[in-house]
Amino acid sequence: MAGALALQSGPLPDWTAVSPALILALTGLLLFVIDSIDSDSDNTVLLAGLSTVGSLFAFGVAGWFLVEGTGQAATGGAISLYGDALVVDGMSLFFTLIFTIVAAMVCIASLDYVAEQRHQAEFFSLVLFAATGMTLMSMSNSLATAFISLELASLPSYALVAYLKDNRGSVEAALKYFLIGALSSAVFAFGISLVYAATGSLLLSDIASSLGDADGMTGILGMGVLMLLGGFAFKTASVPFHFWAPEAYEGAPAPISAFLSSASKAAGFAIAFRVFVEAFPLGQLPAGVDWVLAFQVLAVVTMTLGNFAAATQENVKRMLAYSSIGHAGYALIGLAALTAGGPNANVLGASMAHLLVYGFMNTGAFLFIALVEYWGVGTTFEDYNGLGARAPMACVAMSVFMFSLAGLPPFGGFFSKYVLFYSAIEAGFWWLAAVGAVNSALSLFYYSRVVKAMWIEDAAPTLELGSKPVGLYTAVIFAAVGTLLLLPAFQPVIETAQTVATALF
Amino acid sequence: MAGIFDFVPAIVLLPFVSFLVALAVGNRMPKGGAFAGIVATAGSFLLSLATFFTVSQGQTYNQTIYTWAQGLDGAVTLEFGLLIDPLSALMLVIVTLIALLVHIFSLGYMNDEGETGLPRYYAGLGLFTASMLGFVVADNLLMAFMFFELVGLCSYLLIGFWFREPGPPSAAKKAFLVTRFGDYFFLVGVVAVFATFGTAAFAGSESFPHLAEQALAGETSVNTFGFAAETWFTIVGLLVLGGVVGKSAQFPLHTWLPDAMEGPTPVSALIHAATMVAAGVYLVARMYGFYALSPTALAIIALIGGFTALFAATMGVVKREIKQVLAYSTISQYGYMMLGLGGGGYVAATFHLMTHAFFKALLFLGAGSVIIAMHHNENMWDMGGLKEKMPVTYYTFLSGSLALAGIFPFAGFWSKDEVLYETLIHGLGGSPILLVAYAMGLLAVFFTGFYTFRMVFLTFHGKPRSQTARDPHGVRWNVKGPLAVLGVLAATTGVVNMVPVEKLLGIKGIDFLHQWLDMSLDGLTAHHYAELTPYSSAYIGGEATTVAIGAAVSLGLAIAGAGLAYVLYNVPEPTEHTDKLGGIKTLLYNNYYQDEYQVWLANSVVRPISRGADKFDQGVVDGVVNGVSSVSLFSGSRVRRIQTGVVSNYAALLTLGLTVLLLGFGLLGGWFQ
Amino acid sequence: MSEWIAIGALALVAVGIPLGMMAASAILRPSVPEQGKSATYESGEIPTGSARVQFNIQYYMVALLFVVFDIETVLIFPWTVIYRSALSQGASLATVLLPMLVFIGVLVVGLVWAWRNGAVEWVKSPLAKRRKTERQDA
Amino acid sequence: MVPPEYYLVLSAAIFCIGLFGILTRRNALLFLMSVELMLNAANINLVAFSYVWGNVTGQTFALFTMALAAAEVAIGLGIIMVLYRNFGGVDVTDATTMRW
Repeated sequence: MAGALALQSGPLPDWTAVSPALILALTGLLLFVIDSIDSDSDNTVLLAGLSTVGSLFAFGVAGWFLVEGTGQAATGGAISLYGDALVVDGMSLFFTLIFTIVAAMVCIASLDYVAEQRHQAEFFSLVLFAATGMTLMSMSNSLATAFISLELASLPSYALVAYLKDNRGSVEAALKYFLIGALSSAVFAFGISLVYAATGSLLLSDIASSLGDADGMTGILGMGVLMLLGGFAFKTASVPFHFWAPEAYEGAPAPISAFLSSASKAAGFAIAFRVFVEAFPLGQLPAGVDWVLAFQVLAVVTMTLGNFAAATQENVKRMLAYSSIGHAGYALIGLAALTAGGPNANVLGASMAHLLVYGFMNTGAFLFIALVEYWGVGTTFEDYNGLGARAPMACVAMSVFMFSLAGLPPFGGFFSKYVLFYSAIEAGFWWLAAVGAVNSALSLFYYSRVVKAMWIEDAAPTLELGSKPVGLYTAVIFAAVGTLLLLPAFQPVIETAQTVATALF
Repeated sequence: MAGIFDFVPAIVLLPFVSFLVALAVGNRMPKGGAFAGIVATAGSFLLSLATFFTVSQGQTYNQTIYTWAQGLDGAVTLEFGLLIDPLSALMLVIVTLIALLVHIFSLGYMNDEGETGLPRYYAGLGLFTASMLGFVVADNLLMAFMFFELVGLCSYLLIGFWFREPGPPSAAKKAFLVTRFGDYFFLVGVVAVFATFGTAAFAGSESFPHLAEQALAGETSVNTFGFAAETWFTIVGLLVLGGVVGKSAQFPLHTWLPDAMEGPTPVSALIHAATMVAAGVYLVARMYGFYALSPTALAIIALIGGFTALFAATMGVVKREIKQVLAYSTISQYGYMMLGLGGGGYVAATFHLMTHAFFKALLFLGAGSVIIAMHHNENMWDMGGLKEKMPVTYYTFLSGSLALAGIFPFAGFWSKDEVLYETLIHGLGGSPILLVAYAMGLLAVFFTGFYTFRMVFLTFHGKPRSQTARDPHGVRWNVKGPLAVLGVLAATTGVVNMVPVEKLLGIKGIDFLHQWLDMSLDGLTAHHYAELTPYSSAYIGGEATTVAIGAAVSLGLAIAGAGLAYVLYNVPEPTEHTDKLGGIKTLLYNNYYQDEYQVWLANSVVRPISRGADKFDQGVVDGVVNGVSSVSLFSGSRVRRIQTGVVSNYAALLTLGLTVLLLGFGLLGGWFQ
Repeated sequence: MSEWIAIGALALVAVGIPLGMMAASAILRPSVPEQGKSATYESGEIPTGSARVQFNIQYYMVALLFVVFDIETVLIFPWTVIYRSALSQGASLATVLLPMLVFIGVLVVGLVWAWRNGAVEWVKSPLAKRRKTERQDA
Repeated sequence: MVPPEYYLVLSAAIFCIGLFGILTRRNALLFLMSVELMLNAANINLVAFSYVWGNVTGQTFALFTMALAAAEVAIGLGIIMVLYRNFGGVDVTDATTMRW
């Protein structure tokens, strides 16, 4: 490929473009080595610090690449590697930013959360391997790498959900997550095999070019496409593959819930965006393989189901789990509002920007739950009564997350949701935006319950909070600051997202 | 050139700084941060005055100051900017003046009464003022929306100030949710404006009202999503109107406002006179050039306004608590403003917005003074005879009441008369709907006069009916000062726009407000709006005759209402005529000069209407609002039952979902042929 | 019809030969039943208890490790197929060999880690066990 | 040679058998085996169409699928082990502490 890295110090070799993934994987291996050398060590600070530094380093490299225009039109277009199996372009780098920053926040927060547990090195290395898998997902340019990287992200996640192996909730969550995950990956693999049967290739670009020859195999191709969609729907927790999500998020250690609901979901979208846009471009599809319609159905059902179910929860963590399903529905608009020749890059870019903002606010919200779990306060809304007086700073941060998730104006979530709905209308899908707006109205109800409980209700007299854990606090405040900073910084974000999305079409 | 306009951001920022100060160090400051707020609002007031005078020299200002997001080709550009024209300059002065007076009054109402949590209170006031000012100077719809929302958030914080009591939190929640409900329509409207015009600016050649005008004239084309341009503009206008209806407490989203009386009284003054409720009407006035293009939207606005004016006025008649009466009067008065806007009376509505700001702030602060005196008992039936005990409050309150009732020559008379007059002549000019709205507005005048003076007489006249009323708590300068200022304003602001005098006596040039609003930027002038509106005028007899008849009728009705209240309630021992059926005999016995008609009116017409309105309000409107939420929650509780907890069921449902998708798309796409 | 006959014949023969052998031995051998002959074969040990015993957890650990590492070798297979032809077509030794070395290296790190953490010890040493319980008590 | 449709029918049948197993079995191990069956249905397609299309992509990918299936089983057995320890059995319908 001619697309060499244009850096000040001269071009780097092409293979360095995957260095964010390499850094994550090497850090994970390094943790294994450390654990092999000193398998009884419980030096949490070293382990958490190392993994945070690794994630941030990967974040920095990805950000640097993005700013320098690596893999973008300005420097010669996307960089393809390993026989086109991987591709590094603006979109993959953008998503890498989401994964790495979420991973960094989760690692910092886990400093306090896993301090009492055994097998700490494994915890952090699994997080890093999962992040590696997600990064590779965003770079996959072939259904083979898509499947492998998806599994690479999923397998550590199963183990992480089961991390508290003496806790029934954690084990049950892992069981459900794993069983539904295994079923979904089988469906996904079968879908790949059907697409291969219809087109004779696994490379996205080759699939696109042989779509026209697939006469007589339309049914096979259509089934394959829908089954692929199922695999991505599992990763993004979209209906009807969402069933694992409420339990997995509720039962898993809270930092892991944060990781799964933010980064893992974004990864599912990253790969779905690329696969559907590159391999099954609108306008070249044989009649009868209308995946846009499928995504419209899923988007509407997903956001409605998520929000309605969230409205009646008593458990805050489970409420957030359902709200996370609802947000998957919003992000699905990015694929549901595409038309041949429409303003597709704007729609897709808006969805990407929403996922970035969501990465901050949702991670923060789950980490706040981790903080509450750390204090041993209960899980229901009532148990949150009066927390605002005891831990004002964290509760201010939580209020920011809640209002931002609901899409109230002075916060980052407002802009991303606004631009998302706006772009949907721009593409002519005003009814998608309308359903989204109605659901947002409903979501305000349950998000404000948390805020009300924290600030307005009186605390139970027995409410006693323990110490203020440094790591969790750092991560929560960082996420809050990020959510707020994304308001003034929204312009470059949306601009970047829409520019890199343009390259896909 | 560092003109005064460079200081406009400071008008907004000063109260914001006071918010920060009260929040951060309010605990350590004397009076809980009150002085910071007073200094800040005084500064804003002075700057606003300076701005006002600069504008009166004929200068205007329309500048983008910050770009949030520079969209790519065809994408959205989000900006912050300032638009200072006569309308916003006028509003700035009103808001800052009232905010200043409310801050001073709060010293008496909150500090002297030994409330706790004062830093929170003053922080809320500061942020509230800042958001409202930001809303006023906004140069585009998106910025306006953001500050609009902030205003809503602050009202939530302030109404729920006494959150340890049961009432205020739920009232705050209701206010927040009901206005949010309207705001979602508004948000969709904002998005629609962007989608249609690609801009949301209020003023300039690239503004959306201007583009809409050109589109209708066929000079440019915009994306109207397949609708006829006028239909689409009407839809967009009505969507934005959703937010207005919520914030300005118009039917059917008015239910939050009476509940919001649970907040501290100065907050009520601020909300109802100058900020939150005014925001809705101000928004319509701000983008009047857009609404003027759509006859349907105008007619709906007028009808909503007229109906709300009448509806709320009838309900004010049966309320027992002084603040409840004021709450319904607020709803009713904002109905007049909507009526004015819908009826093509842009200047009239702005005029009423201004006079109402003064006399309603006055009435609320007066009520606050009474409430202090009554040791926070708000029931009018426990008052009476306060006239002698608190003369300053009485006379200022009387001034405000005369203005509210629309009695010549107080401020309210001029503005309400002009609203009705504009509606009348445009209605006569071939818009029968406006005549309906006019009739409702006219009828409301009577009720307004009645409940206003019922309130005055019950509170201040007669004999004290409780121990606290016999020995009221005194109030200090910080209560009397704001009352005096507003009392004078309520009596005299009518002079800025004495159109009837001009028309009747032929003195040219005393319609100052008309001239003032004509000095705006191109396309935002009152004359331009008059040209845009689809109305033509017709008169009964001649222009002067119509003016005279209109003024005479409305004044007559107001005096009739006030008179009825006088005979019913200005007695040493008033009884609850409207609430007690057996009161008829006593009434006749004690007031023998009262004829059958008055009794019939008081007991057979007023009461059923009021009761009916009240019942409709609580039964149907609340019912619909509650119904929607319970249906959502109920379906939510059904939906979550899908999640049975048994993983085999999940697998089965997942398979089912996939099968449905496969079958559906297979049949749709003809895979099985 | 044509090319499948061979396969059918092969299947027939494959089933026929063992059946024939068993039949032949059943006819030829003398039948002297006794208890020792019908007992379960346990490498000369006398079987005690039921077959449904709970195995040591280490048994499963090793089984898991075996499954994983055994299957990883499948991935070496495609590499071996192209190794020689790639070299003969002029690819450098580094390009061809290095990726596999990296792959094996990663597996080695995993194996070393598993070893160090006691996953492949058939029986846990008493010392390690004691250390573990001490840590749990602490 | 055998027409490609036959492979599709065979693989679809195996896939459905696996799916049937998942829907009817409550034992976690049988659940896992059924998933393996479904993955192998995909492998049949991949290998068969690798032959049909005349490239080795499908065959190579089938090897990867097997490796991943093994890794999945390893994780799955680990989870089933802790399930047994916490819930005293390997019945997947026992673990229902979280629902709705």
